[in-house]
Amino acid sequence: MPQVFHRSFNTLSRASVFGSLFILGFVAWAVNVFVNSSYATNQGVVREQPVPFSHEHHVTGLGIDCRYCHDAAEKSAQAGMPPTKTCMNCHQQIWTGSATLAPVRASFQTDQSLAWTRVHRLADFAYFNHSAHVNKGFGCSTCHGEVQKMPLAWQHGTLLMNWCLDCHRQPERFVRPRDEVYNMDWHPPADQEQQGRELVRKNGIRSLMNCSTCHH
Amino acid sequence: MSAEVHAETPPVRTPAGSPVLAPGHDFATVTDKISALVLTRPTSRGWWIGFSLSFALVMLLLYTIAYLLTTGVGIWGINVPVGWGFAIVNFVWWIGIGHAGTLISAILLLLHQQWRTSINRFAEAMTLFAVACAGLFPLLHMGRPWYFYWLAPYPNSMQLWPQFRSPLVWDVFAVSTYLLVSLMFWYVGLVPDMATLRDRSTSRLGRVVYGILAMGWRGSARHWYRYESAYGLLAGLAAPLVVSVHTVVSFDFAVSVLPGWHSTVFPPYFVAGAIYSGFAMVLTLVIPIRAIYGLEDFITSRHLQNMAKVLLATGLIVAYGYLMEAFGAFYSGNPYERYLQVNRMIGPYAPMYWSLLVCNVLGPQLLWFRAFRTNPVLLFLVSLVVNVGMWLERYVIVVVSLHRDFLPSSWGMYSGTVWDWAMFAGTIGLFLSLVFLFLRFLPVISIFEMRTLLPEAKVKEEHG
Amino acid sequence: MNLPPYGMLAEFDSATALVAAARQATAAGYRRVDAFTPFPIEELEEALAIKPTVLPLLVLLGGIAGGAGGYFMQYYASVIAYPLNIGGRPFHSWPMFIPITFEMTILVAALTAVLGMLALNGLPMPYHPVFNVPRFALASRDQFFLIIEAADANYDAERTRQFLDGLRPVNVWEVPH
Amino acid sequence: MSTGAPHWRDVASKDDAERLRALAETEFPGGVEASPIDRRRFLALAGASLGLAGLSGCMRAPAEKIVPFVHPVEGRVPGKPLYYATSMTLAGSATGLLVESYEGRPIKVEGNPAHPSSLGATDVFAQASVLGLYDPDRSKTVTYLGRPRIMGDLAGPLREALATAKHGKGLRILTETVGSPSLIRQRGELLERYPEARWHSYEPAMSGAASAGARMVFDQSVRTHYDLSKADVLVALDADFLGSGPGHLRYAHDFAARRREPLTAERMNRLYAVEPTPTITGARADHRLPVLARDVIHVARALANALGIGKWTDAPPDAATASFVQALADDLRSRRPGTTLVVAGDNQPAALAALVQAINRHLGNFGGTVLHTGVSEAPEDAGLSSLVELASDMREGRVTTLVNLSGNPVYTAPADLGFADAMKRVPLCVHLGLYQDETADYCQWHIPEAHYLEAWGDARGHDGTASIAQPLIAPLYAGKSALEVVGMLSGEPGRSGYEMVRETWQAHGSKQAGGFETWWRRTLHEGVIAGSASPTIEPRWRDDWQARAGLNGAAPARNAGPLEIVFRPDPTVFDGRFANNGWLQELPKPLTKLTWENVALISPATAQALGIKAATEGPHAGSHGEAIAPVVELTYGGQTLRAPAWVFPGQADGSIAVHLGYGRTRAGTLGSNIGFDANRLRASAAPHFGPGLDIRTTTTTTTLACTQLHQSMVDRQPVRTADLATFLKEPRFAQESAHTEGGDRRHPLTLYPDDHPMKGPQWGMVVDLNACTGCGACVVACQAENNISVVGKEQVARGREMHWMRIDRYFSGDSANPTAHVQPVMCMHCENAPCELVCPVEATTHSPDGLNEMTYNRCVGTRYCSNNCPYKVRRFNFLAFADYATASLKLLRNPDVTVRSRGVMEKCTYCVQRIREAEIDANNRKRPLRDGDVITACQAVCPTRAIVFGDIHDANSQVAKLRESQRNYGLLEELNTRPRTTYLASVRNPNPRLETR
Repeated sequence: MPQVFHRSFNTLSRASVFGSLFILGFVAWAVNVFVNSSYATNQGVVREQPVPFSHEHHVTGLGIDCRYCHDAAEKSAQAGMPPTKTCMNCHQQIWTGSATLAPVRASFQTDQSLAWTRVHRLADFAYFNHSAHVNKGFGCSTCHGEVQKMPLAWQHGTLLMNWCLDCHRQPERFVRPRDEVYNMDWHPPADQEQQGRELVRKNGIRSLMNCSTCHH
Repeated sequence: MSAEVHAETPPVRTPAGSPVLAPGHDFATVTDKISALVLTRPTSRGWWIGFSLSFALVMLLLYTIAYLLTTGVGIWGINVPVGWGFAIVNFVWWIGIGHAGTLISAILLLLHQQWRTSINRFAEAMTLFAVACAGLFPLLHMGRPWYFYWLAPYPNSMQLWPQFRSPLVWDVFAVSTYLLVSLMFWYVGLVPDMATLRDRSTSRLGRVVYGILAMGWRGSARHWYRYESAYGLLAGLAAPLVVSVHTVVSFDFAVSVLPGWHSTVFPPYFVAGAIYSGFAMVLTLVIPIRAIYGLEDFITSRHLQNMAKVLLATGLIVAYGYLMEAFGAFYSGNPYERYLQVNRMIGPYAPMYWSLLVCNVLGPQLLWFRAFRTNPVLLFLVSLVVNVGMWLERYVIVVVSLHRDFLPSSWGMYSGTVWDWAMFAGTIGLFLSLVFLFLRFLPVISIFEMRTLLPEAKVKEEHG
Repeated sequence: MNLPPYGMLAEFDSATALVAAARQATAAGYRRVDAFTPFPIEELEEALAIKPTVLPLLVLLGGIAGGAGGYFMQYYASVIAYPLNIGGRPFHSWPMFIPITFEMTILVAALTAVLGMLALNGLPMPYHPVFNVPRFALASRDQFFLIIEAADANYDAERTRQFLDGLRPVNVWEVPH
Repeated sequence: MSTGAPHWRDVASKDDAERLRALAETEFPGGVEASPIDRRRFLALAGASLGLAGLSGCMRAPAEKIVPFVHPVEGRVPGKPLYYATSMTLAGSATGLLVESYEGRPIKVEGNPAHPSSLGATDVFAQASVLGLYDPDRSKTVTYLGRPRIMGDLAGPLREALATAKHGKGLRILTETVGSPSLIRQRGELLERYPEARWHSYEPAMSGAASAGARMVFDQSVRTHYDLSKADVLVALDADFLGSGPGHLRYAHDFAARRREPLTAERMNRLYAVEPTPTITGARADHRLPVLARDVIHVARALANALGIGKWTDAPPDAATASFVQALADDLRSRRPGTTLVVAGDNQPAALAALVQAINRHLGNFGGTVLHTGVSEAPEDAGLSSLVELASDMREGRVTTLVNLSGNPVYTAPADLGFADAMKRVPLCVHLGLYQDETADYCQWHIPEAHYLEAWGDARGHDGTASIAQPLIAPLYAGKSALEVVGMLSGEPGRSGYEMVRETWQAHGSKQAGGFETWWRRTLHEGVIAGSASPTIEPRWRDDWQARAGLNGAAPARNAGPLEIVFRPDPTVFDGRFANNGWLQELPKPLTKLTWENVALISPATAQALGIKAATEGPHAGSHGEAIAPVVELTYGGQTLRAPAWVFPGQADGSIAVHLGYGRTRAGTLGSNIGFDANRLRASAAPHFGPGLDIRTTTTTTTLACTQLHQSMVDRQPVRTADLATFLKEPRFAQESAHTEGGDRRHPLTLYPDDHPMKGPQWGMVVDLNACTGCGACVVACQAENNISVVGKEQVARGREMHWMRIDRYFSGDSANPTAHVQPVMCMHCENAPCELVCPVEATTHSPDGLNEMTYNRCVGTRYCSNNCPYKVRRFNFLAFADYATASLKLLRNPDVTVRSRGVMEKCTYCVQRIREAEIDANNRKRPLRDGDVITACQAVCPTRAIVFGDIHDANSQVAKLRESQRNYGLLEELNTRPRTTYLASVRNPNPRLETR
């Protein structure tokens, strides 16, 4: 008796044909979501620190300039992490008794460095130079986000290659006047496109899209 | 309708004479004999032994691959200057073998060569298995195989694409296209026979499995009509594809600047070589199987003879290719090309070069003699020689060209390590295992096409 | 279950008989007629007045789409999306885009051919009423079947059975749904 | 140094240095792995799965720590390297250095342009010394009988040993050549305090023949050095002044300066070499005469005769030698006084040195090309004799305390001294050394020595110029310097090397403007003590010089005689002290191109006579990588050992040369038990060469790792060369020989529209083959700058060495005495790069400024690019070659260069990290890039300035000018690859009277 399958199998078999397509599509979508997820990129992940240092308080509250602590940003590839001494410049006078600052004082007395947790970890094979960007008019907030609103620092961008390329393709969309670089509240003006093109010309900014700009 | 059809003269004869189907068969016997191989014939001890041996080699393959992935391609003999070794040699060898099937099915179909019918199913299967083996190598010869997908175009967070000027990317497209098309060609051909097996099968499981594969084929005239049309179109598409695939493979070499690679003769001579090795492998497999499964009725001496002739013809083309290479080298006046040819002939790898010529050029000359074409054993031996010869050819092309290129300072030597051989043997095991499974579970010969060869298949019109 | 029957099925023992039967059926004005054979039989096309298929057209379109798509993909990647200087070659080095364009043409065309054929044939269809007839199993061996579907305007269980009997078949059954 | 004006600082105070050390141990900035996970495993297993999971490049790494300072360090800008001036002493002579320090880790050595012995260049040893600093096999603690101790434990035994021995009777100090003024001062103080004590010194690879010879002809001890810039004709009598010995960098520079652009008949000098075994100098010579080592003096006598100095009635030399000598003599005579120079080799007897002084005097070279200075602090050591004396004293039990300062006599002493056994009779042996080496084995006490980058010191260059050696980092393993140990002996243990060095220079410094401190800081900053070069003198000539040199009377008749053996320091591991340095072991020996091994060099004729096959005739003929060499048995002075025979064109017939420095047993993981120990054949009587070698063939063979076995250029001309006459006739000979089928640089052959606008500077390089000596310093410099892996002998033998640049060596002409050609080859950065075209994933691409970029992290490792590279300059990580495991080696890495993982292709990048750094620096300073802002590692180190790099589109740049040179040609230009690296053809200057080779 040749009838092997039940009626319903027709529907089933046709469904499975399309179903497989949907499954493939779903997998692709899921992978994409994962790659860009904060789990994979650490974007927006708030990091525990030995001392709960609040940029919000020090920048917005006290109006301290970025360069007071990250003093190498204009000179070097690294922006620089402040030595304990920098903290103590003020905290020898204020909050001298505060418990939260105990590790800082300890470090200063025992000469043992504080071990901060890195917030922005670029892959080892990608080279980023702060001075190159800062001196050409790319502001801190462009990459680091609104640090002045971060009680504990977190990573603003995805640090994925396309995140870098977005700006490298069209610097004019992100560049700002030199004197605005450290202004955390700067927002692109209405005519950014046109102003940007002007700045790109003035600061001799090149759209560097070749590999060895960042990989060597 | 030719007069010949009216005459009641089974067996069926093709214009050329000797039969493509032995006398005394009708629809029922053809159907039953072939489907019996799969459905009723008990699994012989021979099959088990053969399969276990090949499967042992598959285990070796898996072990080698595991070691390769954890340690690196450094376990092979490759070096600078010889950056490609066994991996690419084997790749080209296998992919070449993988050309016979689709060629037989597609081109011979378009040429209305009836004798193809009884061997195409088998040749196509062999093609698929060979391509599967071939596919392993380009993948595993990479330094970081886990990034193989970077060769495929897909939107990614690096905003990077494959480098479409690289022949390796062409390879990816050519080989995967070839694999897919051959697979479809093979499967489409199988569908009606799946239906036959479904209807013949005595076990529930058999009926369900073959039933699913048959997709509910019921032999409706309308279906047959579209089926024929699709099959014809596929053949039409596959024919140029076959030619293109090995052309693209030859580009891997021809596009480079290397003496011995940088040559315009490569595409045609690679394609010929591919068909050559493909037919050789078909013979190597068909002759024993035909004997073991008693298929002499379906795969007749006629088939062997025709394949032997194709072998001879392509062999001559390949020989011409060698000749042109040598001629070009000396004619070009290019010192590097000239040195390469001399180095092939008297350099450290000279023995390989000469044995390749013996295998590929002298070997097939025996087929001028009818005796060799008609005697399965001798033909089998010749086909083996050709298989070896074609492997050597690829070895000479890949290794000998690389080991001495432009600057004498960086000249080097290459020899395969035990892992190179393990990998090669492993893929042979994989190939054979698949063949054994195929023999066991699928009809080796296209049943419905065999039916069409029977005289009863011809509709007798009353008022013709 | 009491669905109306699917149609009336007749079994013949030769292709010649089947073709003749098919001719008469169509001549008798039956339209929803189909034949089942173990191998393709050209003559049935005109015997059953089968309309020419659109498959070749689909395949042509598929091929064109594949080729164009393949070429554009390469053009987009190397000229628009991320142009890079590769060995001093032009961004749009069209001669080197040909192989992939060709392969893509073949691939898409072939896919259209196969999927198109299945779709037009309404496959996969593992269940079909005709399978309810036990001897239908021989349709994939050596027997030839002709069916007149109940959906046919002229279908009438009695008259159709008589008509089919008149064609000297081996058997005739009414095929339940 | 691409960071603009380098700002060098001294690491002033101890605690500062301490902090640097702490830092070096704790902090792993930017480029280096922080996580302890073993990346080998990680890549191997997780890599596969993670990769497949589609996480392209964004693997989730454990949170990293940032560990800033507590107190800011003066002058430190995070992420910017600092450069400190110091100097390295080898065999008593110093080379001034500038060392790049990144976050307190010295990672790269450059020459100090202000130092006369360097002029900005360094040799291979200095380049590799930074690896020596981080060598994980260094001894890490004081040991007594092999068990760990602390310095304090040693003080006691030492004190009583010194107390019992009155006036230091029985106290012996053994050092190598002492060049440090401070140490010499310490020696003085010590001997003052212990008058009975004796100070021996022994330099295994040197003989001090030069000074001994000088003492024969002058009435005072003098130091002799040369001014090659003035020399039109140079004669090297078994002297390798371009390749080794004090001042060789300077000499090479001055020599090459006369052969670089603009190349005219007037400027071009001529070099004759007479030597038993090929040297770098011999390879550069316009005329080379291979003779037995023992016959060199005969050639010199013949020359003296021909010049009419001596009146010796020697047996006439053979025809070839005679005509050579005659032509040479005429050439010399025809020149103005003071424009010629004859140099005697250090391995030759003092008599030759004396005779050569006489010849130079006769040619009026004194004060011109030959300069004499007074010997600074103390009399030069007397070669081997001092060691022989010590050995016998030990045997006779006259030694109660032996302090080995940084030497390794147990290994290096000639076999017949039985030094090791003699040491067993010494009650108290103390050893100061970088390693627990052979000598440490025979000493109860071992003190880890401070590497020169860890210790304070001072030294003098070849011309007597003094320099301060300052530490770059606090001792990693609490090592002590020789200074400090001697200080301990003289009863002032507390004193640091820092104090002692300052003390030495107190007097000198205080006299300078601004007082001592100002002078001190300036000196440390400059690295050189201004005006400290010894003044040249005119020592009085002794008329009885012939007698004193034993040159009276006729020489013994020259017979072909028995085979002779010649001992030479190894070109890459020297006397064995660098045996554990992977960079030096893997650096191909300049002429043989062998690695990881020493061999017995035999001339083709002799080999044939002895029935010895050449490795190049083996199954792998003409391959690079594995060489199968026959093993022979060498018997000399009663000692026998087995050595691989290497048939070598240019080796003198009848002379077998072996190199010292191998066959060590306690060198460390890399250096132990490779090669054979030639010292076991050495006789104290004739430590450098001698007749009577017996050689026996054996049936065994051995596998050597050779990076270039093929010796001829076959039918090609990678190296283009002509003699001066031809060059003057057809200056463009090099370009004519390039058959570039129709196209040229300005009108390239192409069908393509050029849609690649060249933006910014266009980088290019020119290598002057007329200047290059093939010393190999560039290869090591490249390795140091670019974190290039060491792969080991087995992998080199499989043709997998990783050097981004190599120096090709070819021979042409008569195999008995061929012409050698050398050619540095690195990535050519082709404008039509074949490699780029075939890469499937855009891992190698072309940048707008003309670089052939290699993006490691994109590479999937198909190796297609390497196959398609006509120059074969690409290198592949076939296995996990990079060492991710060893902590101390992480400190060595250059943070600006990615460490390449397994399965990735790599190659010369034109030091792109330096280019980018310079560009950014110029931008930050708001000025355009200037010629010379970017100096590649190979260019910086080159003593002969053979490598020039820059913007080829800037008409005023040096490189652009050189590309216009008549001698300029591109390698394999006919392939239309349009290489950015081009070469200047070499031009030789043979004496027309001698048939050119």
